[in-house]
Amino acid sequence: MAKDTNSNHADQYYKAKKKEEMKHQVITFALMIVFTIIAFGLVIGEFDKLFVFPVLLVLAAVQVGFQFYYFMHMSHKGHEFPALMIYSGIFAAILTILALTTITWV
Amino acid sequence: MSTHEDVLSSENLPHEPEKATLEGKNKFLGFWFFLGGETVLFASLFGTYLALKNSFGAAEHTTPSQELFGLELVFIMTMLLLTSSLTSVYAMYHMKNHDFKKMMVWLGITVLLGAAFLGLEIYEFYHYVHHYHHTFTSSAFGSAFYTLVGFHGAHVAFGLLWIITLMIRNARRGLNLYNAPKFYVASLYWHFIDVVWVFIFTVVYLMGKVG
Amino acid sequence: MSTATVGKRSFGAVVWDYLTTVDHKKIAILYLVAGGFFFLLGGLEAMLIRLQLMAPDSELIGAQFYNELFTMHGTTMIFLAAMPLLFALMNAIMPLQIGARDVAFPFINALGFWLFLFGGLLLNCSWFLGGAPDAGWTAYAPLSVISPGHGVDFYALGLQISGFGTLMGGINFIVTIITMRAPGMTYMRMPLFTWSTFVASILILFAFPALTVGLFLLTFDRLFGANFFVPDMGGNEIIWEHLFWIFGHPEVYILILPAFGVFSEVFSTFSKKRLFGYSSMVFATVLIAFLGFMVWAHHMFTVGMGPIANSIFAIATMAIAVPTGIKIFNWLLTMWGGSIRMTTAMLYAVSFIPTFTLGGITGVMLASAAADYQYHDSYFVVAHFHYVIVGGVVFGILGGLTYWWPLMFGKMLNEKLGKWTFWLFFTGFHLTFFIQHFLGLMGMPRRYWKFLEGQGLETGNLISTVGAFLMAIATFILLYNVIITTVKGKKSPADPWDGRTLEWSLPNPTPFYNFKQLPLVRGLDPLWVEKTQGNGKMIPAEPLDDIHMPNNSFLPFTISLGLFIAAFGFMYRVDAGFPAYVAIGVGLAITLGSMLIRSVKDDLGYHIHKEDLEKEGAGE
Amino acid sequence: MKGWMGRFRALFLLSSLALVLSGCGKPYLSALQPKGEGADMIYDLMMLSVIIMAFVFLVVMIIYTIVIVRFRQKKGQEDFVPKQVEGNHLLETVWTVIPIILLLILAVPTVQYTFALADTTPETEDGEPVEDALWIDVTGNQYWWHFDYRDLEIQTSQDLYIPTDRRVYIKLSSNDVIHSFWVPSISGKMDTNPGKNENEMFIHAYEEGVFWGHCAEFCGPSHSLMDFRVVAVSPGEFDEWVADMQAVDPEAVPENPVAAEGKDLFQENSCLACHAIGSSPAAVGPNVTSFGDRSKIAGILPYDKEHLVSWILDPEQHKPGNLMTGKYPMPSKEDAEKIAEYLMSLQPSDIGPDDAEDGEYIQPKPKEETEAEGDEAEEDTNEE
Repeated sequence: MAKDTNSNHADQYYKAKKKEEMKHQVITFALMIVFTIIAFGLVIGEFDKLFVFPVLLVLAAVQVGFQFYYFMHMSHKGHEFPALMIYSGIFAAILTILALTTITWV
Repeated sequence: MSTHEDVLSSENLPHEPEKATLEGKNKFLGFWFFLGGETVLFASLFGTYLALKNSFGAAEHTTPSQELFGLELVFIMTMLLLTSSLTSVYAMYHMKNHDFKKMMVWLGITVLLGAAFLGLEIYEFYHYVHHYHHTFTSSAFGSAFYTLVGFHGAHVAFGLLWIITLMIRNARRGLNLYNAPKFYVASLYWHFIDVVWVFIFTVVYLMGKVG
Repeated sequence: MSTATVGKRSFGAVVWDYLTTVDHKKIAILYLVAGGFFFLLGGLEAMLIRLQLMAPDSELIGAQFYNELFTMHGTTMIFLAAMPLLFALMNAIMPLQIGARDVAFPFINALGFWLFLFGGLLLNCSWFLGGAPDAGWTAYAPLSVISPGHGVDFYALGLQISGFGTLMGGINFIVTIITMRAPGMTYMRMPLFTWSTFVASILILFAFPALTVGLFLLTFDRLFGANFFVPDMGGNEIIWEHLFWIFGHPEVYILILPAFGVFSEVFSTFSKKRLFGYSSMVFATVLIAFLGFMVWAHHMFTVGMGPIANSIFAIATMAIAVPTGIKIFNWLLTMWGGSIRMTTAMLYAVSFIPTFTLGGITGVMLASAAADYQYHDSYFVVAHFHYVIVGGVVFGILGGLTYWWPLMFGKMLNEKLGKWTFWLFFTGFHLTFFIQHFLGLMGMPRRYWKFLEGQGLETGNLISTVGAFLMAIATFILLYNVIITTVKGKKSPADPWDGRTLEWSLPNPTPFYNFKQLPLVRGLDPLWVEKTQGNGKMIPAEPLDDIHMPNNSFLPFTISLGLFIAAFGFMYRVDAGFPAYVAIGVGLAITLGSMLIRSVKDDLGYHIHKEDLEKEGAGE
Repeated sequence: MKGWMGRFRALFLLSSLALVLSGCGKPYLSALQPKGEGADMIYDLMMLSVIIMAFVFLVVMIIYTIVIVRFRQKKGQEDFVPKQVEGNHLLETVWTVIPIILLLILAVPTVQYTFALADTTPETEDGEPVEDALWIDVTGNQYWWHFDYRDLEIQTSQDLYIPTDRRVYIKLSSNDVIHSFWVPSISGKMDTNPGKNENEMFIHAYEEGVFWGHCAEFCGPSHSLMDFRVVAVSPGEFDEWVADMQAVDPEAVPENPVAAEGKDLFQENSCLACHAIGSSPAAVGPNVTSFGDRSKIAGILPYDKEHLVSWILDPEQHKPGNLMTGKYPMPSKEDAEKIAEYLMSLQPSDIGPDDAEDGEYIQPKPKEETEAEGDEAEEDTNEE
């Protein structure tokens, strides 16, 4: 399956790419920490519920996107099916949560 | 393809050792799909929790989530788990560079962070039970809370056992095509645990604190 | 750890072989035998139900036992008969249809089977240990929570264990289809049965976790004092209904889509035509699966979700009729202009069309939310879902088995007996269930232990019982057919039906490595392409080389056995005390220990050497 | 040829037989003989769907028959290879679009009726909310039904009296597990959920009569025996019944000496702990205020003394799993007979099931303007 590209040149290129990627991942991590602090800050700051809840959810969604795309490499080649299945899972998940929070008389 | 013992050799590894063999590729895909299913599993638990988070019925001890949750501990736990996600990224980075030793070191750090997280979670549960009489059986809220957070905790515990087993088993033989997919898949699992936690601290703790 | 074993082997060796096998063809046979056994058991339960309902105000069977019977009939037929029998076909056929030597995860495949079997056995142990589950196969809380004894515990834990198995099987099939297709077998060249296996497996992946959670919550409520479904403590029983149907509705499509796949193959083969509108068939399959996820609440129209939710789910449900209709017409047009051979398998397929159309029609009627206030939980619903599940799934399984029997066992089922089975089963089926539509409308709710005299329900119920007996006779003839074929049947030719798809290109018996050389697929219906454009044989896509094979393993059995033992411990924790904790400890130790062995012991498989393959080829 | 003909004949025979059967069912149980507003609406919807679906079935069966007759393999043509048709876009579009249209035809009234049946905010013709609409709180219990007439201080069990001139609004809940309230000939069903998940619906009988009700959600061993009756009487009779029920004196001693003795025994055997006589919020067991007018014993047994005594002595035999068994000191047979005598003497009202079936229509007494909410009262003046 894997193409043997053992030439030195390709190796160099590959290494550089991974370095680059690692840099992105560190930046991502920093952003996640910042987002988390913002999220906690919003709650500690006792802002209005109607403002806080959507922001919290957006922050969480972005963090999860970071995890999937940067930490778990979902943007890379060969991840078409994983992405499809994760999105299908998220679709089913949203339906489930919507149902349980709306039509169960909470 | 060459003979099967070759997968145990640590020499001449390709760039993506985790997906170089058909078995590795299968494992990689299968595990991703499993995570897709896990998404629904946790969604069902989240949905149940959201439906029951203010339900006490005729319970004796009813501490609403605003009073119950303390954010300091949760913040520390979040930082631990987020950091462990980064360390496992480092581990995979070194795996792709075929640097087995560094990979093991980073995995070791990941395990330590995860264990610290788990310890704090156990302490948190203990605290709730003894100071607030908020138990698994005290009310529907209690059942839903411990089930959701406990399922995540059990995932963390299982992940720790899994990574430790992998580390011990492969400590002496280095990286090869046979164990690379296993390490990779374990790291995927670890990231997914973090994904779930992001929602737990947001939906359960932060939103619970607000009300 | 050897190549093909030739000649007679001792009984013990055969048993050991099946206990440890990871070969998808043998696992298929295991699924078939176990699923067949549970099918007979579920059928027996059904017969007792019909006997009780033969006459009004009957005292033949007690109320409690009757409730256990119909609960177990539903549970057994859905989880332990229909799904495993479909898994048998999927395992036996799908890898051959895509030109694969094995499935993606042979070990997981075996594990899936053993988990299912031990889950099923656990469930049925309840009969001997104080009574079976008695809260209906839907186990609605709080009835299932307050149900005395351990019946519902067996239900929750048994289904949990077998559910894990199903989930694993599903993931295995998805990955197999993605990575193991032979060269040239593009997605749009995959036979419809493979496509439907693929889509059904995806449904399993996303539907079963909801059941897993639901069963966990039920277990926690019953065994550990949780309050999910206890209204007094703030619990909410509607959560169970949602979780159950979020799983339960896709489950219906998990069952019916593979049956659609079987029929697509059968229609095409016995009409000697390629499937009409292949791409729209694929599209319809995917669309049904997608819509199937958004309609679960149509099982809950009378729960009181309000008119808005009811209307949304009603319309979403009706929408499913469109892709289903597309399929029906495509099948009809496949036969149109063809050269139809009425073999037994084809009879099942042909009779499926009117039967399933009726089931679909009543489905749309049920989808009409306001009207469902009358149909819901009445015998109308019973009739509807039996039209869909028997008329679709069971016909599909029986047709599929008849069709692929030569491939699975190397012998042909007797056609004459097969036709007897078909006609009796078909007649009995319609006798039993057609009348039930009217019984329902006349005011007979489902799950009724007794119907009283003077309500006009006598004749209908009697007819229904007579029909059930015809189905029972048909089943016996089928059994006789299987036995007589196994004992006396002659070896069948390799391609007895003039097949079109890859699986018929294999020699009889199928070698345990399936394809000596992976075939090159040059179009839809690859064998047909070679028959019309080539020499009738598949062109190899690779030179003859060593074949990598997985090792057999006993661990799937022990992992499942451990869970089986631990389940007893959890159930009897309160009443038995210490011994129960021992059971939990031992059971989990066996399971986790086996998992540990699995992860520390390298399992690299073995190779069949090129030279051996060449020798075998010469011996043919 | 033989095959498909046989199949058709069987189908045809079956369906005609079934139609005959549906015609001779018990009149007041079948959803096919609607006697109330909800059942009527649903029946219309049912018929619409049957017509659409019959059309679809017909089309399928015509193509099917042609295919099976024309395209069978002929003798001597085993080698014939048909043209391998890939598909036909026009045809495929046609059988996608036509079903969509048919479904839309069904979907529109479905949504309309779903909303119409969920309308539990009573309004007068001018759109004003009706303040004094008749509301009844229905509670499902294992295995009996309790009816509490809100604001009227009347409770009954098993037999539900309603007037025929208006919608009666009911609120449904349960004391234990999920049940479902279903009176097929009057309206569709609605679940009774335990806890806070209460439901509302309306029932409206067009005709007088005793209508059969079932529990339609599986609720335990005696699920099939959880029957009840809706006694629909003319508005005048209903008013009389209400007045009689409100005037009940729970302490009244029956004139019949045996029954009087039975009354004492009823108290001594702690029957009263569960079974209220007169208006009482307690509803552990069925309210027996108007037991003498019940149409059945325990919802299922013929109404006579013999069965009542047998019930008192062994309820388990008649309703397995019921909650009465073992909850009271077992009376002797003689005592049970006396209690039965007493219970059967409890006839606070002259209005009973017979009045629903005698065809006599009594107009309501003239009331204040506000009471004129019976929006479809005109239709119901069908004196037979």
